[in-house]
Amino acid sequence: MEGPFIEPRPPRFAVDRLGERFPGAVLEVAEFRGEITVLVPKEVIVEIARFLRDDPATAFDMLTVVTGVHYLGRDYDFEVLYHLYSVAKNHRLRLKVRLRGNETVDSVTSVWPGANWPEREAYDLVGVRFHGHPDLRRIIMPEDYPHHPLRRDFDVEGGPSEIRPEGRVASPGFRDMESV
Amino acid sequence: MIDYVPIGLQLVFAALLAGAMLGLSSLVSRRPQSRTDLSPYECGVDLLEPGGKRYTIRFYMVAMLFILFDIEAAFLYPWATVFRDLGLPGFFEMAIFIGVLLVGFLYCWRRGALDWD
Amino acid sequence: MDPTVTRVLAEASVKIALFFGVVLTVIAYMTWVERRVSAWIQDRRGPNRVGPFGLLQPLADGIKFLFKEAITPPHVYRPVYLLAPALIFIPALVTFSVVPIGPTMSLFGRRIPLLIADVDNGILIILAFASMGVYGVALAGWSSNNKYSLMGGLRSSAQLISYELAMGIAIVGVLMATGSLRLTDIVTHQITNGWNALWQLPGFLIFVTAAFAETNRLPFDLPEAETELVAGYHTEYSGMRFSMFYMAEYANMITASALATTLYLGGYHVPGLAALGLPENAAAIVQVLAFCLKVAMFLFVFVWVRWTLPRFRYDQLMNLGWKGLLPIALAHVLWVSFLVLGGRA
Amino acid sequence: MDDARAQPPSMRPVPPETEDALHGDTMVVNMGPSHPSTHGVLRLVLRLDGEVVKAVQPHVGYLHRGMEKIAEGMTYNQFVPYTDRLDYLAPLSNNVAYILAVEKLLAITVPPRARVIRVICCEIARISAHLLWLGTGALDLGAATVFFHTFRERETLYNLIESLTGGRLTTSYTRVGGLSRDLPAGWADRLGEFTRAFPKVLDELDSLLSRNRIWMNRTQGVGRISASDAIAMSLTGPNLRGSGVALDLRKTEPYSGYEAYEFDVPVGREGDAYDRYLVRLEEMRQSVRILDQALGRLPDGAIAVDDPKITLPKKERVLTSMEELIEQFMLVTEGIKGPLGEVYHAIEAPKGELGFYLKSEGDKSPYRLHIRSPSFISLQAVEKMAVGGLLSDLIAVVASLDPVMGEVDR
Repeated sequence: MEGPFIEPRPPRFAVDRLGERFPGAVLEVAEFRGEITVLVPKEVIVEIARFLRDDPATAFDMLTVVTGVHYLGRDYDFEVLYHLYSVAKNHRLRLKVRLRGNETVDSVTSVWPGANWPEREAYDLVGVRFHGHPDLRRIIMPEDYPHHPLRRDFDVEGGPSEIRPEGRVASPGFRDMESV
Repeated sequence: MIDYVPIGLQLVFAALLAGAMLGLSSLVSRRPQSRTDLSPYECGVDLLEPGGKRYTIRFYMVAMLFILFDIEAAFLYPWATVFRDLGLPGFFEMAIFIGVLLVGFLYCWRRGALDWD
Repeated sequence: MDPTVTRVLAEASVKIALFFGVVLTVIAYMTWVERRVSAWIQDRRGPNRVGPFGLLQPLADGIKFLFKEAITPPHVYRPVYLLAPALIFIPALVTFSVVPIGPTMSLFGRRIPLLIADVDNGILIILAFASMGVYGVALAGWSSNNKYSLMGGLRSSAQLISYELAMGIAIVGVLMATGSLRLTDIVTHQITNGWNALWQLPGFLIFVTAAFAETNRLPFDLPEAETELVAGYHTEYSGMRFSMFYMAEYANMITASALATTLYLGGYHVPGLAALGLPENAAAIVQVLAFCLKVAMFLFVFVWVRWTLPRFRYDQLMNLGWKGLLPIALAHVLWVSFLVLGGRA
Repeated sequence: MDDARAQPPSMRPVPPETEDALHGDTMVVNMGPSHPSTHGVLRLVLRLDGEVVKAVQPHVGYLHRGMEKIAEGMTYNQFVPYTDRLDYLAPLSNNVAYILAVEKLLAITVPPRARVIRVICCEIARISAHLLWLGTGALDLGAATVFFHTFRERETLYNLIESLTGGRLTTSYTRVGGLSRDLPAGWADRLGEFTRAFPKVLDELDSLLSRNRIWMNRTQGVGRISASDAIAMSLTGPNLRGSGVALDLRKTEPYSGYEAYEFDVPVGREGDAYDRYLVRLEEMRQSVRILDQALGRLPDGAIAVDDPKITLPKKERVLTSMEELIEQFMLVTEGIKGPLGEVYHAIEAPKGELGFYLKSEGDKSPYRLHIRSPSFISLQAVEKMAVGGLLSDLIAVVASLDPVMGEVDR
């Protein structure tokens, strides 16, 4: 009887191909519960993404989701996780980049248009800024909300930020529409 | 003309009824309770931009076409009532009239006046 | 005053009062029928709490409408906004005046025709008053100064005039057969020559389709399509003013049903009634009942269709009107002319 | 500028104002958050030219409850009730999705009976969610009657869910290592009655809409998206399968023993609203098939792993035995400690791929929990599907995407 988790089909070869194509780009590889996580430098994320999408062996044609994780007390502040899936080959891979402080990472919306909202969400809730994103606005929280609530140092009890100045519109749709 | 008097009378009665209903309701109905009641309906958020702007021309196109064809219908009615007496000549006269209108109609159709996107 | 005028006025007043009483009751109970029938179609119960079988529900609704907040929002164009419900409601009540609900009856030593006004161009009167409704709808939508209302009003006016055209041309077939615009003539012609629906089926179907559109009923309820335009042209109306739109819709349904009956189903005609040899008044009562039955049948179809079909899209609706019904109506006129010229009818 | 002057007047490009003069002003309209057709608090800001949609901008977040933040302070079991509120039309399958991710993190294998019951839960949730989608979708296009017929069937399912879990909407049925309780007596037979009766109802609903001319006109060719676009936009579930991509996690990455069930994955051809409608309709039929198979093979035995570090001991043992009392106390106060690591596990929820990313730093609560909700991702396709169409088409597009705001906003 097999376990409740999926039959591990980790695409180890994808990591090898990545290493061949971008020497030195595979900084770290972790395998846990049949999932492979590859740490790559943030500067080349778009090139790597495009390679993994277009290479017929890897064929990661779908970006499942983009997630941001905030860390305290490490030599990096953010991890941005790209969960890739290949519809054609049926395997998954997790790419990871690390950011410090105010660093930005290039948006992968040009590779996978489906990255649009997940990246906005990572920006909104975690505070990761994506360079070159077509429409990097807050998506869940109100436009004028000052914090990024999924940071580990965010005060769950709520601070003075919750009080909005009188007369401010929470979500100024009209102004946004002008840029459409 | 005496035949038409009841219609006028009914018009008066209907107007009185409408007035009575509205009047009675304005006497007994509840007053608006808050400022929110009086705000324009915009799906629960503030108005993005005021109404009263120019609207797309397509609707006016429909109105123009309607006028044309309603005139046609208006001509058809008296013709239809005496159609039996007019016989074949009357039929051809009306066929020519409708034919001319139909050409215009087909022109509008081909030019896309009746399309919506 | 001229005694004839006095007599006509008195007679008409009684008839109108009777008519209003009946028609307002029918409107009220149509809401009940609509809700019960829809419940029946949808496998649920419908209103059944107020009175036996929920029969007093319309009364409760009426009282509620009367006491509801009558909101006049500050952003509307006030005179038109206040007038618009009446502009829809009044013509809706007047249209019926030329429709005969039965033959003449002998009462108090006088022969009384069972209609309010027997005029020689009744069809035109009906069409004239029916088109008045467009003003109410368009003005209600415009004066509300709300986007949904405006869109609903414009959609509605375009829809009403488009289908009015098809309807008007479909009726031409009936006029050609009868040679008169008087509704009593149309009925008597059908009594002697058979119902129009039998040999003018395309015209009949166009008329009924257009009637659905003219009364804004599903599948043509785009003007108030709630899932698109919230409530269309009456978004900003409340209380009694809102209820007048509602009542006008039902009044128009009744008129449209009565008109379809009169033009195509022989009006109050009951085949084979003459052979029974009933006394005149009894026969008249039977015929009035037959008329009511035919109208009720149409009303049921209105309700039935509403709770069965999805809604058209706007361009599909306009296409059906202009590119479908209008050419067919013209072809129908042609067809009827051939029949009439050929001596068939 | 000089170029324009150099040209003869007739050669000059038509200034854009002329076009505007023909079309009138565009109008910016809010559709939602409080609108009859937006399935909750979705707000779409539209720019309309008459009836034509020129631009759509979705605004979400009106239902944001900070679930991912809340999870950082919860033990793994404590977060189960929050998953009920994700796709609140299919809470059972959310429970399963979350708990499978946790069990993957902890490398727990649950007993066979629990796995079959979880399959049953997922499929009940799928039928119930699809029924609601069908009812409201039809209501959006004006066919009100379908709505009530689907709700009658959902009522049967909700009664089943209620006697199974104690709650109709807030089921919270799964626990790390198993389920909160076993099937009540006679429950399987009641479900069997439903699976026997339900296909007839589906045929009825099918005959109300599938060949209805107006319905076809309203949905065919509306909101069309090609297979490659759908994949690029990260669409999953019925929205992707409507475009002809046979991606179903129950087949490609089976969980809870789905590999042992026989069922088909329906796909569309055109990728329009009508195909998405057909796909969901057929999925309900397939769900009935799966339910029948699951009922036929339901094994006896435990519904949770027998490990005091993971599941609570029996109540009567807690009250009589010191050892079990301590175990219960430890589990409730300390929770289950996760290993160092991160996992992502997804299931085929009614709306598509519902995935949970869990990052554990060895604590009793996740360091970071991210919910990959299918509605959130597929909602970004609204713009692509609706712009250029008519206002009425937008309604059909939103209805055919089947977003649930509880899941979009989290």
